[in-house]
Amino acid sequence: MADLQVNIAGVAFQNPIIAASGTFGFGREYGEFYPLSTLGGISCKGITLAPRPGNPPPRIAETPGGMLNAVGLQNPGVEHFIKNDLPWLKQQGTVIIANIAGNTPEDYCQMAERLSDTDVDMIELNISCPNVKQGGVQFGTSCSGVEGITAAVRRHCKKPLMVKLSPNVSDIAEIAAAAESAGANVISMINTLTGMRIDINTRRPIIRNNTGGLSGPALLPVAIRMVSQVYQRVKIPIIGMGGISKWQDAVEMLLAGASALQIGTAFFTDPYAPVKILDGLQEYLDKNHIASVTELTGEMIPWQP
Amino acid sequence: MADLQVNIAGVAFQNPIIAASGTFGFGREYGEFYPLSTLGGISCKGITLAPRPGNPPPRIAETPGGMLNAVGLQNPGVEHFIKNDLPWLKQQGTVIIANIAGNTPEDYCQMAERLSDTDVDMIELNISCPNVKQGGVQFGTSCSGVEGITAAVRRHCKKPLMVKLSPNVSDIAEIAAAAESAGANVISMINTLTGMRIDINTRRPIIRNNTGGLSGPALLPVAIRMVSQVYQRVKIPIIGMGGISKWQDAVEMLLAGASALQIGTAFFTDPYAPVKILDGLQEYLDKNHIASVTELTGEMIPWQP
Amino acid sequence: MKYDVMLCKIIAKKQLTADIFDLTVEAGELAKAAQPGQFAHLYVPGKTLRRPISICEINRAKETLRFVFQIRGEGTAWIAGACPGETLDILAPLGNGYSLGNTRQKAVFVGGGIGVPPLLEAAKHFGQNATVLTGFRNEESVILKEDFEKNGNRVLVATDDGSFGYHGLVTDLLNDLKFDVLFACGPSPMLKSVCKIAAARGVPCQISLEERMACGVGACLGCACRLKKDGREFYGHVCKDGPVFDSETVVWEG
Amino acid sequence: MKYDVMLCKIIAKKQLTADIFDLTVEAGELAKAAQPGQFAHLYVPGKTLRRPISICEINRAKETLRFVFQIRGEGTAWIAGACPGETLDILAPLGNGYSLGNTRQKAVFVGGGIGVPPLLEAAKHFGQNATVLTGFRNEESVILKEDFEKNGNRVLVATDDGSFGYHGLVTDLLNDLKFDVLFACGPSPMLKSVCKIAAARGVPCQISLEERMACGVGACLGCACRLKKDGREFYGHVCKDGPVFDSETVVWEG
Ligand SMILES: Cc1cc2nc3c(=O)[nH]c(=O)nc-3n(C[C@H](O)[C@H](O)[C@H](O)COP(=O)(O)OP(=O)(O)OC[C@H]3O[C@@H](n4cnc5c(N)ncnc54)[C@H](O)[C@@H]3O)c2cc1C
Ligand SMILES: Cc1cc2nc3c(=O)[nH]c(=O)nc-3n(C[C@H](O)[C@H](O)[C@H](O)COP(=O)(O)OP(=O)(O)OC[C@H]3O[C@@H](n4cnc5c(N)ncnc54)[C@H](O)[C@@H]3O)c2cc1C
Ligand SMILES: Cc1cc2nc3c(=O)[nH]c(=O)nc-3n(C[C@H](O)[C@H](O)[C@H](O)COP(=O)(O)O)c2cc1C
Ligand SMILES: Cc1cc2nc3c(=O)[nH]c(=O)nc-3n(C[C@H](O)[C@H](O)[C@H](O)COP(=O)(O)O)c2cc1C
Ligand code: FES
Ligand code: FES
Repeated sequence: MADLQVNIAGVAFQNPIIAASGTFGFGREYGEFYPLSTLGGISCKGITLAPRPGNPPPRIAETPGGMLNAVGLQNPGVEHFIKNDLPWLKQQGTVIIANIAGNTPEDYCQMAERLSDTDVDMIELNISCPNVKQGGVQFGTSCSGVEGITAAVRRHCKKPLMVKLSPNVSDIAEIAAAAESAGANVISMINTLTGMRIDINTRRPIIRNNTGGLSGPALLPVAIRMVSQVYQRVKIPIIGMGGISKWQDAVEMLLAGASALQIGTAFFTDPYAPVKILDGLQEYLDKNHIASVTELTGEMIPWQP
Repeated sequence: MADLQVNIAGVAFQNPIIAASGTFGFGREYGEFYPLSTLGGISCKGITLAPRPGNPPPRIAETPGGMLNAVGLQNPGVEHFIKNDLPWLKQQGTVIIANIAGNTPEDYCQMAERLSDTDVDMIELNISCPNVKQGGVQFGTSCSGVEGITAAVRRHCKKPLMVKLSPNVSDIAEIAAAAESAGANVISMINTLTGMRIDINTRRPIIRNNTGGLSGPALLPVAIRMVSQVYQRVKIPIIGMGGISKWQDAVEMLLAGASALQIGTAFFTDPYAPVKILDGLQEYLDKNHIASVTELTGEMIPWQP
Repeated sequence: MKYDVMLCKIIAKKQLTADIFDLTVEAGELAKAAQPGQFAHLYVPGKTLRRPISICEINRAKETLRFVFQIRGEGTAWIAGACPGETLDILAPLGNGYSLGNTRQKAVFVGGGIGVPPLLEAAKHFGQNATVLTGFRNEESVILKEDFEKNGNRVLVATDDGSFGYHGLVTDLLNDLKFDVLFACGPSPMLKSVCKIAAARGVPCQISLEERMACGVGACLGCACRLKKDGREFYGHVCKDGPVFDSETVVWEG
Repeated sequence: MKYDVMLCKIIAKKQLTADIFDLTVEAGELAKAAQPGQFAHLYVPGKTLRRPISICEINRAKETLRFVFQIRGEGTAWIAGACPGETLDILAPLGNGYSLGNTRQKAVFVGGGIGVPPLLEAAKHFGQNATVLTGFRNEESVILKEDFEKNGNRVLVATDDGSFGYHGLVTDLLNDLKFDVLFACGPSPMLKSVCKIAAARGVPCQISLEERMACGVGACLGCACRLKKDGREFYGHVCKDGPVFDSETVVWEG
């Protein structure tokens, strides 16, 4: 049997399938379907320094092959997470990643510092949330923004630091290079692409926030392209995501350059998606006599012009 | 019966449904299904100064809810178009838009000048093709690039000038504003979003060009969002496109801010798509006692924060 | 098991009105675990999001669930096209249903349109102690009257155009009734007015809400609804905290 | 009518091998207009792109078309799941088929695997003047032998593992034959080798190509293939200029 383990920035994952932030809460709900140790890791719902109420409803709209969301980072705050969720999560036998967002660089630094003294395995810097007024994506769409915040957080963070990129940019490789040069250990990508749907009867945007973030299968080709671009540019590992719903998509994302994967929207369509993806991945590796999943990363063979 | 006519930059369209460039050739193939006068207009396959062979195959890949293409502007050149296609097209009873692309600003200017002496009704500046090495999207992703080329072509162009925008940018409203200030009469948007698919057996990108442009329903929410952003920024009319496949999508795009629409990929799924969209639009207007399709443009009611 | 995904065979299908369908599926453990007022999340091929549909009836012995739903778009149209013998991919039972409390109390159920089906299973438990008030657009859209009557419930119908039963709002029918507890499901204006009446009469009232959903289990925080507790307002979630809420906890917009 | 879209009722369905299916549909005008070697573009619900499938047999009197296809992915799997009585949304007939020329000439047809079905209708016209060479992986994957024989064609089969007929490449079978004209369809290496043999023997040869398609009618320029004419190379299009090409016009990569 092929080896599914991956090691990313010194953190050992039993397999490369990680729950994507915001789609899996703090794990309890999907823990009803299978032990959370089934997963390589969990990126927890994005947390902020103070609790946040989130955006008014509706927060969800369906789109062809995908969906929009504008949850707006509803969360109980970092202290509540550390006290009420982290201890339970750490008992589940999987890697725990804290996904953090802030209004100011200081917020990010303060949270990174606080979380450095806890049991979390990794910190994911969410500078790509399109659904909040302040912070979020504003830090993530310019090289200087990304470099500044990454460098600042780096100084306060004792855990491996992952920076999560937004696809709402002209040149994502440049942004990734900025994160790398500022000390990021891992890139995670992609967050959602900003979109809108309108109710043709009420003439109102379906989402109360007017716009929301596009996720799901529709996003896959954009994510694959961007991961491939970034893989060619940076040396640090990439955790790839965006529209993965089948094991074939997972293989594609690995070939494009990802060392591990996150899946999000796929949980909504089928809570058992990670189990099916892992089974398919295992079978694919065994059938093709590939000893370790790590042998797939970046093994796409580009066409020469 | 509600009035479907629209007038854009002085050009009268009998209805707002226009065939999108590159998906409809020079009209002959789809003319087998229905008279081309069924359509409000036709944006012809992108043409260049000299004939272009296009990219090697495969040029097409399917994606969830959409497709990638990298045709690479295969076309017989502007002179061939003027001599062999335009005369026939002008007899079809619909508005004819020439879509032009070039390697250099001079190419664009020369073509605009040449076409100004012909019967084409409008010129669409394609500065957003992601599938060619030179020209194309390189002019379309920075404000200075868009402003420069639009202003240059404006000086050589006696026809209404439409500038077609790329979605592969951080802030599309800014780009649209640059086109407007440089003298564009119309904005058309959006072109395709760059994407990639990989064949997991051969490990090769499915598209020979490695990347291709994403079109089809998957793109719709991104297109709606971008049209809405641009509508709030510029005063010139917008021709909206990107993933429209049903009359409901058409209504949504109009409400977001479009004055007319282009449909592309929908032809591939169903050659009769424009007929069905027009029927649905007519029925929607009549049922809601809306006298003219122009009354929909930009009538979305955004939620106040 | 709290909830799970199961491929459920359709064993009966009926069309109730022009656009309302009635499906019964074999649901094994899901049926055994289900409570009145809970809902199921139905997979539709090709759609990213499942469709939430309330459980209309539960048969624990036969291990079946019944759903009554209206065609509103592509998803519900696809479900309506499914035939007996085929299977549906169902995630259930989800959310918190109605807390029935003492079923010897006088209960009134108020349902509007497609809000009527979610009340059936709960009303069953009250038998003759339940009066069911249902409101519809017109005679053609009246549904489930006999089903409630089979439970021993007393049923009063109101229609907007007077073509069947009382001519007017279903909530008008509350005026002449005495009751200990209220249960309601239907369009927002109706629910709002039911809550007002309940508050005025000091009667406990439970209402079932709808919101656009993604996960259906409480993980994505997508299905927010404004709630209040101890004077503090916050966003709860229809799929996990509801879909049934105590009327006092709900904050109405506008 | 050159081509059109039609909802075609499936009137017969057979499974030929583990993954190859055989469908016959009522196709009215489309069947009447169809020529051997042309193809149809089949709509698959939820998919943006249609699936190109060659026309295997044409019955002008009954106005039916027959398709034989292999499950390769989600699209063909869906088509394989369609049942008699159901309809398929078909755009046809498309492209240029085989130019049969004088059907009293000695013709040899060479087909590899799922490249065999597109030859059936053309071979029919040659009756006893046609020798059909078909190559398969093994005995289990042999298809359409009796169908060709019913046309009066002489059929020779080769298998990769020797489990049926000749043990080896189907193209080896050409060595012992004399013929005036060649028709072929199958995987690229086979076609390449057929073209070589045709050139060496100075025999006209027509081959059917595949390429990923979008429109299917020649409008999108998606299905490019490298061609040469008068010494000049250019990109032609499989859907409009083909799928059948004179072997001399095709440029092989590598
Ligand atoms: C807890 C709950 C219980 C429900 N019970 C029933 C029931 O018993 N019978 C019944 O007929 N309907 C019920 N509904 C409403 C039903 O979910 C929608 O009518 C259905 O989702 C529409 O899907 P569609 O694809 O047909 O429509 P579309 O408009 O095409 O759907 C597009 C998207 O919007 C969502 N959506 C649209 N309308 C609603 C809505 N009213 N509520 C939530 N999401 C919506 C869909 O789920 C989908 O994600 C319930 C909704 C909720 C939240
Ligand atoms: C002119 C022509 C005639 C054909 N005739 C037959 C036939 O008679 N019988 C038969 O079994 N097959 C035939 N094929 C191949 C058939 O079109 C593919 O097997 C089918 O499109 C695969 O679709 P899928 O969804 O099952 O696979 P997927 O791999 O999921 O398809 C993904 C995308 O790739 C395209 N694609 C994948 N493989 C091919 C291919 N080989 N050629 C073209 N597009 C492809 C699909 O159309 C779709 O757009 C023909 C192809 C062409 C071009
Ligand atoms: C409902 C929802 C909530 C999300 N919340 C967060 C979040 O809090 N932090 C974050 O970094 N990403 C968030 N995301 C983005 C996802 O983590 C992921 O980047 C995106 O959904 C693309 O992956 P997918 O297509 O597999 O869902 C959210 C996505 C969804 C659908
Ligand atoms: C096969 C193909 C070829 C295209 N060629 C061109 C082109 O030559 N010039 C251009 O401006 N846009 C071209 N486009 C982009 C379309 O005009 C349109 O902007 C895009 O497809 C989005 O619309 P849709 O989703 O309705 O297809 C092409 C698109 C496709 C699918
Ligand atoms: S739908 Fe995900 S929390 Fe309710
Ligand atoms: S598929 Fe469009 S030109 Fe052939």
